[in-house]
Amino acid sequence: MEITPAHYTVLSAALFTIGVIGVLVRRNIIIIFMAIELMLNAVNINLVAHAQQVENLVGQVFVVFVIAVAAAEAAVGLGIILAFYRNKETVNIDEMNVMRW
Amino acid sequence: MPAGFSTLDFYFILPELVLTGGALLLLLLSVTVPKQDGVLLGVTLVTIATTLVAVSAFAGLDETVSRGLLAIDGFAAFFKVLALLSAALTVLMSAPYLRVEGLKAGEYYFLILCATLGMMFMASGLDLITLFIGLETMALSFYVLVGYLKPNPRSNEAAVKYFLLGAFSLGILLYGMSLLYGATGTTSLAGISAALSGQETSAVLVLAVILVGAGMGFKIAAVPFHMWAPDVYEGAPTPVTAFLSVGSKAASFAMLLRIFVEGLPALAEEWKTLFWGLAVVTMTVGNIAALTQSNLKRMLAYSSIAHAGYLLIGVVVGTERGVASMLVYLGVYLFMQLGVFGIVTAMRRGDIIGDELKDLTGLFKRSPVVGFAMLCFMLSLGGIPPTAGFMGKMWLFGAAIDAGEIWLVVIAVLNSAVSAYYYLRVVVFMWINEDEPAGSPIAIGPTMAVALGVALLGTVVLGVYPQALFEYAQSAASTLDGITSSIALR
Amino acid sequence: MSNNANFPLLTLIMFTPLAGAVLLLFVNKNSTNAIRWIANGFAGLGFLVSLPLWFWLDMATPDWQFVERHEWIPSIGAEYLVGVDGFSSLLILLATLMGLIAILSSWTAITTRVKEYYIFLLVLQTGMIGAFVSLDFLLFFLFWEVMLVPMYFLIGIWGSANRLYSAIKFFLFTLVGSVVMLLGILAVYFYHHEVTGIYSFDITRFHQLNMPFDLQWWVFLAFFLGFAVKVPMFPFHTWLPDAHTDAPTAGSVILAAVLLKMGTYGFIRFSLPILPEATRAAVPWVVTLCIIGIVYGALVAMAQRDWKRLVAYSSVSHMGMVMLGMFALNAVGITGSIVQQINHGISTGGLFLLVGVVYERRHTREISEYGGLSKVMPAYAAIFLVMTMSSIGLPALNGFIGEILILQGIFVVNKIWAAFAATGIVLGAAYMLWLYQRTMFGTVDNPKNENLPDLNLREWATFIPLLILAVWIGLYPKPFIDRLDSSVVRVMMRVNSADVSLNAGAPGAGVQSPVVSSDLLTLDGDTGDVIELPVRGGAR
Amino acid sequence: MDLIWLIPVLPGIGAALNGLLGIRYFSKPVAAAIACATMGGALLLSIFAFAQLLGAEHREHVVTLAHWIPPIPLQTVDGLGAFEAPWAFRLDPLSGMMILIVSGIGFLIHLYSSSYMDHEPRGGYVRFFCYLNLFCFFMLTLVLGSTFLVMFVGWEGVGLCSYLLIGFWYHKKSAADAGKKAFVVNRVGDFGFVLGVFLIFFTFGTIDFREVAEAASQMPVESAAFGVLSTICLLLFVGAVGKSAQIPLYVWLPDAMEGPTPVSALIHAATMVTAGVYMVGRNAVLFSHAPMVMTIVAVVGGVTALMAATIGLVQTDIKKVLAYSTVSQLGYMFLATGVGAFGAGAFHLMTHAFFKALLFLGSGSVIHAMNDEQDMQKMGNMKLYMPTTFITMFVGALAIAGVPGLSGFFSKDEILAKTFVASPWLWGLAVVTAGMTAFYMFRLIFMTFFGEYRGPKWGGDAEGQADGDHAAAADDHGHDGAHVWHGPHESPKLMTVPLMILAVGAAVAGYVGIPPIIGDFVGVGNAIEHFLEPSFVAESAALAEEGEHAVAHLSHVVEFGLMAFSVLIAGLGIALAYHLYVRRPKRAVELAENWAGAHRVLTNKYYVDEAYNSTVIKGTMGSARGLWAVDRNVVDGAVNGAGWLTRALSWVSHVLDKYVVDGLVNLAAWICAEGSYIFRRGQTGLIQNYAVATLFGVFACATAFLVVRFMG
Repeated sequence: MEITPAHYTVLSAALFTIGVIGVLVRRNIIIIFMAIELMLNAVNINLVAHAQQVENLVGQVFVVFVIAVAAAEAAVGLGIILAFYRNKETVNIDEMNVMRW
Repeated sequence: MPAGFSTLDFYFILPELVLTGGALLLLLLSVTVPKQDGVLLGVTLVTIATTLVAVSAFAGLDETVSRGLLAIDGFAAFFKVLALLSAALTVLMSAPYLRVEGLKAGEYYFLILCATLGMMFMASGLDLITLFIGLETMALSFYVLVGYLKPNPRSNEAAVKYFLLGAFSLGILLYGMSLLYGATGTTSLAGISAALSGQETSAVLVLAVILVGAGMGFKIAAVPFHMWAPDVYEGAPTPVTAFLSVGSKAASFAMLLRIFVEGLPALAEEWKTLFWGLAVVTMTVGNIAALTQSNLKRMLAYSSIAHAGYLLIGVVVGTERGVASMLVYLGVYLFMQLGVFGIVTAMRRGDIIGDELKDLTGLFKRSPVVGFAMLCFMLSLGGIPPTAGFMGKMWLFGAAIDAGEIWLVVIAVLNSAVSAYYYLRVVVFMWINEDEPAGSPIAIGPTMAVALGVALLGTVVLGVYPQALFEYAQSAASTLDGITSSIALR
Repeated sequence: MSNNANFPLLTLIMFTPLAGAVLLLFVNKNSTNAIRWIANGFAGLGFLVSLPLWFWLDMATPDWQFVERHEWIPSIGAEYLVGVDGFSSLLILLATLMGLIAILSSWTAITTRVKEYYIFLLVLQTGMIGAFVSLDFLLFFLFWEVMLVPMYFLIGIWGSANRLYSAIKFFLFTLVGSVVMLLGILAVYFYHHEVTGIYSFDITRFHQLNMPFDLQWWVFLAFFLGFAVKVPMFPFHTWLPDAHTDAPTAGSVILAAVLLKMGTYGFIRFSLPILPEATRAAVPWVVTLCIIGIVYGALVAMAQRDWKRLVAYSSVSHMGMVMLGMFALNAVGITGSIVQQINHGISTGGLFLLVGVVYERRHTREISEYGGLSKVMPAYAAIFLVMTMSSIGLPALNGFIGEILILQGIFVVNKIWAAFAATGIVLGAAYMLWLYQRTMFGTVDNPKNENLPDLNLREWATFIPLLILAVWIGLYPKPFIDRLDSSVVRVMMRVNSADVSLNAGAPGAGVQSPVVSSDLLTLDGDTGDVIELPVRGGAR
Repeated sequence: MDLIWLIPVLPGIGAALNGLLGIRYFSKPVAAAIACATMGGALLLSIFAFAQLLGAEHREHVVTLAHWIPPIPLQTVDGLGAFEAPWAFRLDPLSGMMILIVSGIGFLIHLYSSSYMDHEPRGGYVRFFCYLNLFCFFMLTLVLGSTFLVMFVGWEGVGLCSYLLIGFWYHKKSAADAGKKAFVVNRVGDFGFVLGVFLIFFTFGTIDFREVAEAASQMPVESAAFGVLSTICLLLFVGAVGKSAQIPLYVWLPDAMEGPTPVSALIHAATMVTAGVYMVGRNAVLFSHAPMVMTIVAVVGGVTALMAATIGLVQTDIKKVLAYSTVSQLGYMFLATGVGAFGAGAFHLMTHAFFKALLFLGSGSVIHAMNDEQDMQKMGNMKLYMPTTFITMFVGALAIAGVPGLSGFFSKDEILAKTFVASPWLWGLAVVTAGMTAFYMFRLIFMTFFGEYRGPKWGGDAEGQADGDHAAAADDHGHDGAHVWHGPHESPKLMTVPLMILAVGAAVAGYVGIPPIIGDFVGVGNAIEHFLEPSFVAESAALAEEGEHAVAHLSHVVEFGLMAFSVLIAGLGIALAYHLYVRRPKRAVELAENWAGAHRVLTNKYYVDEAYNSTVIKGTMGSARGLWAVDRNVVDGAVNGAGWLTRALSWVSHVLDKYVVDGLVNLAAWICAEGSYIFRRGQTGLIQNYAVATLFGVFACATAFLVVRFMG
């Protein structure tokens, strides 16, 4: 069976869904963040596959930017999570509801 | 499209360069010259002012530069001015706040300038990649700014929420963008527009529209993507909330308009329907939820959600008049929203957080001028003449009527009537409740005075004589590509 | 254009009170007497500068007078366009007079936050006058809404027990009506642009517009909501009793005498001439509401135990009468309607003042708390009698002129309507006389009433103008009716041109006349209606 | 004659002077002098004007002072007309007669009052004269008005004055109530009147009496169909019924006796209540074109006459008897106009004005003498104490009873004769009434002036002074305990002189209208009817009708028979009264006991007041309260229209009422607030819930698109 861009798209969709589900069901902030990274990577796969399909490199360029931004995001995000952890001594997302209603 | 970059491209991004330079200088100064908050403030303001001058130097241009990545047009210029103005006012009202909270000023101003930089790119980006980069530049800065009160658990929590949900929505947005790229083979808005014209709408494209819409909806805090807003607004340092609710919202609307109006005119029917629904639920939920809030910042968050709903009317209309009216509204919104947050910021003094409604009790008695200013801002937010908010709303609703969106606008006016209730509640606390207020009187420092003065002036003057803004917005809107000049009545 | 001298009279009238308010800003809030003198002075000045409207008004011309036109927001075609005709000049005079009386009546009644109080009253005054002089629809709307805020504060800060509730109710009710009305305004605006290519809020242009019926109908509904809430017509009246009951005396007086007239003014100035077909189509509905309002207001008034609330419900009844005359759509009805607006201002304003006098002395409005006041306050009782009689339309007093014209006007349209409306005469007498009996007659049962002082000089001063007007209009209303001629003809030309021929060639006939034909536009293709572009929109 | 406008204006000036300055500054004599002087002036002017009118060739004179309501275009049946109302006054025979009556009797009553009201405190005294003058101003305006609207000014104005004067002793609840009742009942009549005026304008395009009459005379007589003229007349008649206290609106008049007696004499006997008759006469042309309405008028008049007379039979309050007598006599006048005898009606109006004013003033004199006692059961043998009053009142009673030679005889006989021609049935009613009239009038005379004195003791007698409510009532009237009553006494000259003048009038006034049967013998025609004739016909028709006039006359034999019969009946009435109240007083009590049911019904005035109270008034107040409840709860609550159930519940429950109801507005607000709480609850603070919301949004949008795209 030939692996076509369509297959990658399906893979990407699956990965994205896994990421989304991860975000929704996990309790640990770090893991949720990882799930978000999964979503971003699903996007990357999609972009690369489409780049292949439409025969230009824009998609791949986009991927580079997404990766870079994801890295920056990780840096900022982990910093924020760290600050949170320092105050609350927890990274459990259920305990993060001081502000509501 | 020129084959490569040229020095000319750098010339056109001069304002952004100035801003970046200023930001870097600030960072440098904050390390080398400690305890010089005044200097830092000065540098920030000068940077913003210089950028503003640079931006206005390009006013009137309508150029596509950097191989089609950036537009130097009136539309971009308008949003850049908005971003810079809101940054400047935020900075002005931040100065005393930082002192009270004991926060480091250098990084703070730096982050503000970075966010502003992102906003400027969001305003002029013509390519999904540019827009994405601009968006992230802004968002990353805000993640940090929201959590800038490091010892404060609320601030922490707000930052985490904003960050996680922001990243989550970014994923959705990017997924939508990738679908768009897949369907058209390009990330350039003009290219997408060209590729889609005449093409049958496919399910994938609809999905892409929905995902991109959802991603942008998150940024502008449209229901049901708004859930972060109240929490984040409440937890973030007040000036940051102000900046977030004005600058970020305006820039996101700029990006939204770029993507949908310039990039996806072929799918106009789909996204107009989408935003129609979003507009209705956004303003309704925003207003109704705001009715019973007792925390001022939280109430303003819902009010800001509701305003996003009104602004979406302009998107739904999608005509030049619609866009122009949005720009007017955003311009007006800047003054009144920043003004309100300025006052809430000023309420933070000594041991008093000052963001509860009851903290406003007797405000008018304590300091009549602030009370009067707050009255003006509240009336303006409620859209009651002779304040700027009325002119903004009037013109926004007018555009919708012109486009035949009668039901949308009926819902909107009813909403705006409902909103008057909670804005007046603030007024009741300030003006009518006679109980003796607690705490020390409000001291308005010089920078805060300037910020509030500008906001008040803008709110009142634009309410009585909005001609300049109308004209400016009109000309800015007309430079947006792919805009239709008018839709026949009915 | 007559009276179009270079002197900006209307602007002066409009902004004199505002100038007073601004001046008051700089007065120390503790020097209350200075504040009172300044406020009264500016109110008096405001009345004085408005007097030229009476003496200089040219009754012979159909044109707008004292017109001032300046650019305002050219990009949307909004202008600072003010001007008056007989109708609005009378309402302005009423507003300046009642404003003066209201301010004068507050001298001792208001002791807290005096400065703010007078500032709000003066700002309110500017808002009211502004709405009456605006010939630009947007400008009108601006003033229309501006009035809400000071009134809100007047009720909310200086009102009685339930003041916050009443204030917000007043505010929201009116706001809902007016925002919907704004939509109607915008619809007309865009339609005007569509057929003429000109962006303008100039109502003299709108008065020449022939809109398709469907659009007219929707716009009519939008206008109706805005104006009917203000009038207030049944069933939009529920804010009124609350607002009146809880407002301070001056607030009630202004509310009854002037603010309610905004609604009827709006109908006559905007709804009727801009939307003639829809108006004609709406007549049965509106009249039904009017009649219900007349009877209903009177009956509900009868059941009241609160003095002010009773008068408030009588307002509902009277304003129903005013609306009824208007929707007779003939000259007599509309003239009567306008005259009755003035009359209602005088008599109901007077009645609220009267309630205020005893309220200030006794701090209660319960009717049962009073009784036998004739004995302790004979002068008060006498004035109350005159106002009561004026209110129930006793001939030779002002109320009669309005009522008889209105009823005669509606009678020729439909006899049954007139018969139903005329029951208001009987009921009006019943509840007012009963009120009079319960408060003025009988023995002084309540010891607290035994030593009430009669009217003092200042209070006399507030009533004398009203008494004079009541008798003047009752005996010789000609000067008032004469200056309404051109206003009425202007409306009639649009809604019922068959009934104006008597005056053709005389005042107002010119309204219809020459128009340019070079730009004849056909609308809607299928209807083939021709719109005539205004050459002189009356006020060039 | 151009100065006729001064006739009403003079008393108006008097009222203004007394009202504006007098209450504060004038002493009693000054106020009375001003009032009497202005009335005297009006009387002189009236006499002068009347004399000129007699001498004039054309007996109609209109004076237009100014525009009142300037012309305004208005659609009428005949196309576009103009609604206008000038301040115009008309002097013609009818109004000439009326101004004489009004200013003449008015003047006398002013004089009388200056003494009668003397025990009022100064403020009240001046106020009284102010009102009295004001009344005369309006009454003269009414009769002189040349258009319906000017007449209406007077019409409503006299109503107001009646209200004020009935309620003059406002501290008495009954007085205040009676005043209000009079006004409101009159307003019911006015309701008809104004509608009639509207219809008149709509039909004729004018509201000027003469023009309307001319136009109406050109229209066919509506004997077959109930057309527009009939409608007009019916509506006008509703107004007349209210003003002139006919069935079913007569209830206010007996209550109006709460006012001071001069007021009763002037307003509720001589002048105001006859305004209805005057108005019908004024519109004789209209009415004669509407025979069906004429029938109604006649029947209403006849039935009222009888019914009021029956009630009058048993009343013991001296003024109530006179009040019902007035209602009854007014019924007579309507009967006359109803059968087309406008002249006879007006004639009776005039004679009635004399004798009824006389009787009222006489009764006032008695009441005055009895220290404000009005119950005839507590009087008796008063002829001993006050001979002048007795003699004058006796003359009045003879006149009203229709004893030949006195005024009432002529006018009543005229009416009876004309009625007989029209309908023997009505004639029967009228004759029975005449008998009753004679009976109750002499019952009054006998109970008051004859027999034993049954009143309270007087002098230094403390018991007499402290005698129950009577003394209290006296105090109420402003005696303040300082005034000590010295027993019944003749009234002062200022009171008796008017009585004498009126007695002369009551005796001789009838000679202006000698019936042809007698007149033919002595060679004198019926002067007054001939004189008034021009007022009752259209100018164009006046000449034409000259000839056919005699046709309606009866043969002399029949007429003489009728006359004799009515005199006989009257005599029987008097005799019966003498029998029951002088010779065998116990018999009257026995009769009342034997016929207890009927007696109770009559003393309670057929329970009409009670019926009105339980229907009209209760109904109105009930609906008023109900509507208010509706207003508080429903309309207010119905803004969103969703509150029916809530409202029903809250009706039952005050608690619910507080929180849910005050209406729909609050309901809407409540819904918003609840919605607000719901939305707030959604804001759980948990990130994942927020993410779910986001996803939900995406899916919702996608689903919506899918549905629209693939299903739709």
